Amino acid sequence: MPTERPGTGAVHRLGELMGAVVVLADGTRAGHVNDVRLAGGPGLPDYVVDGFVVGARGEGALLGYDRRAVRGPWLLRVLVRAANRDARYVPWPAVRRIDWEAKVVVVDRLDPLEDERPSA
Amino acid sequence: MTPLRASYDAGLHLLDRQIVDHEDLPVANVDDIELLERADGRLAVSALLTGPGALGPRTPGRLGSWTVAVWRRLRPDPDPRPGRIEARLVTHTDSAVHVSARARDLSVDGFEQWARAQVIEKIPGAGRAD
Amino acid sequence: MKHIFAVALGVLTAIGGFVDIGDLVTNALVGSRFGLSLAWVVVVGVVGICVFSEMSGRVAAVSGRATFDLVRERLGPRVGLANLVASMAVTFLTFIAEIGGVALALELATSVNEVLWVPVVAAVLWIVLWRVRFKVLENVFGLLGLALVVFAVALWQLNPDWGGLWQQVTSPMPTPGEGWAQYGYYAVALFGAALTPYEVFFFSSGGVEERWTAKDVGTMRVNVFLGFPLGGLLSLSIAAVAAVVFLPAEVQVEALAQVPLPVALALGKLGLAIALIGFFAATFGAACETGLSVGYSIAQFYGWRWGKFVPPRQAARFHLVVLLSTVLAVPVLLTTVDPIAVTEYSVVFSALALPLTYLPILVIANDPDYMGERVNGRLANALGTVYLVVIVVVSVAAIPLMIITKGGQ
Amino acid sequence: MTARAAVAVLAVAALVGCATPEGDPGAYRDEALSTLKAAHSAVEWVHITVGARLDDKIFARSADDCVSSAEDSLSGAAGTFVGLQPPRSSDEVRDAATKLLSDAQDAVEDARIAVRRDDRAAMRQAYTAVAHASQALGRAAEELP
Repeated sequence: MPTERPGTGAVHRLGELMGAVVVLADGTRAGHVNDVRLAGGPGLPDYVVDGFVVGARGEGALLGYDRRAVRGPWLLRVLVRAANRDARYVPWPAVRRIDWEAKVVVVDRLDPLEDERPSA
Repeated sequence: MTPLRASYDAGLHLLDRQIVDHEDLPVANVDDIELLERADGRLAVSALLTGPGALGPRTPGRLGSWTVAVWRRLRPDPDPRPGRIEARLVTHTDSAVHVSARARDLSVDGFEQWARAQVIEKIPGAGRAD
Repeated sequence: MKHIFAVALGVLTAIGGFVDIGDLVTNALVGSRFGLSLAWVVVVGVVGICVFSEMSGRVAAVSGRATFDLVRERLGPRVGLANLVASMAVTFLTFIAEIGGVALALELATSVNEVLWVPVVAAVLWIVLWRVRFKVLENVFGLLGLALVVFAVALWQLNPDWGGLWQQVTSPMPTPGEGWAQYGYYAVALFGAALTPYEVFFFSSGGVEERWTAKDVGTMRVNVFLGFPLGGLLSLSIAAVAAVVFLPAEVQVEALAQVPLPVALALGKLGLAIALIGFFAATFGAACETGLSVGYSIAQFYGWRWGKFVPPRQAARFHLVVLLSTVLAVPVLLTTVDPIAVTEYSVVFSALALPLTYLPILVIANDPDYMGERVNGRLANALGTVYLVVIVVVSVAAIPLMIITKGGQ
Repeated sequence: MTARAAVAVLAVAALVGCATPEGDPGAYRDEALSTLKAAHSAVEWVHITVGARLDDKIFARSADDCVSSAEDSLSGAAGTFVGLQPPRSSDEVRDAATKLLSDAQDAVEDARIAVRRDDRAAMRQAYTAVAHASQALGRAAEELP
C-alpha cells in the first residue's frame, strides 16, 4: 500500500493534531487543539479538515459532550459549559502552518465557537 | 439516525468509534485517521487506521510507547503499517462507522486470527453458534 | 399468550438474577449489626440500578452499542483506558468473590472444603460460558435464584415484632455500640452491593446479544422496574431475618454459613436446603455474568467481535479474555483468601468505580447522534442527575470511610 | 490523586491501624472489651447453632461448619488479645478477660466435639455451658475491672 501518493504531500495522522499547541503568528500561545472539524464526507471529493476547535487545556472535551447538541440534564450542561467555556474555533483559511514534529499549529486568528443547534 | 452532517468534529464523531461492516458485524475501532496533504495544501481524510500501531501513539506516556514496541515486535514485516481502511469504503456514520466491505476482506485483525488459530480453534465446539 | 410468558420469564429472571454474593453477605452483615436502620440505602441503591440499567438498556436497544463501546468513544483512549482498568479490576474482584461464593455454598452442602471446590467450580463455570446458550444460562440461574424467596417466607414464619422492625427502618442512625463512621461505611457497601458496575455492563451487553431494538424498550422497562425492585426485596428480607435473629443476640455475621441460619430456625431443614440452592444459583449465575462482563468490556473497548451469539471462532479474542480471567481467578482463591473479605472489599470498590461508567452513559442517553428521538425524557434526566450527584458523593466517601473504620470494624 | 499521594495515605492508615495499645491502660481495656464482644458474637453463634441442631432444624453438616468457623473466629480473636503486652496497671483486666476467653474456648470446643459426633447428650451439656459462657461475656462490659 503506497503511503506516498504521487504528486501530493506527506501522510499524517489526525491523532498528531489532537492536543497540539496553537500559537498566533506573533508567537503568543492560544491553547491546544481539542478537536478537528471535518467537512464533506466519505466518498465526497472534499472530505477534508475544515478547522480546529481550540481550548485552554489538552484534550478539553472532558465529558466528550457534543458541544452543539447541548441538551440533557441541567447539571451536565453546566459542567460541559465550564469545560468548554474558553473554546475557540480556527477555520482552515486562518491556519498558517502546521509543524508536525513539534506538534505546533500556527494560526492567524481565533474565532468564537458558536453553539449552533444540531444541523440535522 | 441523524443523516450525514454537513460538518462534524472528528474527535467526537469519528475517533474511537466502532467500525461495522455492511452486515453490521464489528470490524475494529477507529484508532486513528490518516490525513493526506493535497496539492492545494488541504488535509484530506484518506483512511481509517486500526490496531495497536494506530492506537499506541495516541495513548500518552510509557504505556503508549510500550504498546507500539510490542506491536512492532509481534508483526512479521520489518516496518509494519497499522490496519488501514480506505475512506471511500465508509458509507455513513451514526452510532457506528459503517463500511461497505466485508469484515473478512479488510484484514485488520491480526490478533483475532492469532487467537483463533492458536487457542480457540483447538477447543472442541469452537464452530458451534449459540 | 407467548408474549406474556416471555415478559413474565424476563421479570422472574431479573428477580432471581438480582442477588449475588455481595448482596447476600452485605445485607446479612448489615442486618446483624445495624438491623434495618440502613434499609433506606437498599431502596436508594435499587432505584439507582433501575435508573442506570434503564438508560444503558435503552442506549443498547436504540444505538446497538453496549457500555464500554461508548465509554472509550466519549472519554478518549487515555481517560477511557483508566476507566477500563478500574472497572475491570472491580469486575474481576467481584468475579473472584462470586466463584468463592459458589465454592462456599458447595462447602455448606458437602463436607468438602471450599478451597478444593474452587478449581472444579472454575472449570464447570468456563464450560458453561463456552457451551451453554445465553438465554438458557440466564433463565436457569435466574429461576433457580428465586429459591431465595425462602428468606421472605422465613421472615414471615419468624413472626417478628413488625412494629419494632418498622421502627428500625424509620430511624436511620447507628444502633447502640456502632459509630457513624461504621454506619457510613456500610451504607457505601450496601449501595455498592445493590448498584454493581458489572450488572450494567452485563445488562447492556445482553441487550445487544439479544438484538434488542427500539420496540423492545417496553419489555426491558418492565423487567427493570418490576424485576429489580422485587430482587431488592429479597436483599431486604436477607437483612431482616438477620436483624430478627442475630441483632438481639449480638451475633455479627462474618461467614456465609451464618446467613441461612435464620431460615433454618424458621423453616427447618427444608428451608435451609432451599436457601442453599438459592445461594448456589445466585452466586453461580453472578459468576457467569461477571465472567462474561470482563470479556464484553475489554472486547467492546478495543472494537473486537464479541458475544455468545456468534460461534467462538468468530469472537476469538473475546473468548480468550473470558478463558484467561477464569484461569486467573483460581490461584487468587487458592491462596485461601477469605471470599467473604474479598466480597466486602469488592462492593466498596464497586461504589468507588461507579461514576466512571455512569457519566458516559448519562451523556450518551442525551445524544441524538445515538438515540435519535429516544433521548432521555425529563424524568430520566431528573433522576439521572440526582443519581449523578449521589454516585459521585458515595464514590468520594468510599476510601476515607474504609480507612477510618479500617475496613468496617 | 497521584500514585505517590495514595501510597502516603495508605502508609498513614497502616501506622494508625496497628499502633499497639500496650502503653495506655484505657486503650488496653478497650481492646479487651472489643475482643470480648467479638468472642461473645462467636459463642452466641455456637449457642444458636447447637440449639437448632438439637431441635433437628439444621443438617449435621451445617452445624459442624458453623461451630468450626465460630471456633476459628474465637481463637483468632483470643489469640490476638493474649499476644498484646499489658501495661503494668492492667493485670487485673488481663486476668479477668483471659479467664472469660478461655472458659468460652473450652465451652465451644466441647460443643464442636459433640456436634461432630452428633452425640445429643453431649450437645445438651455443651448447650448450657455455651449459654453460660455467652452470658458471662455479655456482662463483661459492666463487670470488667
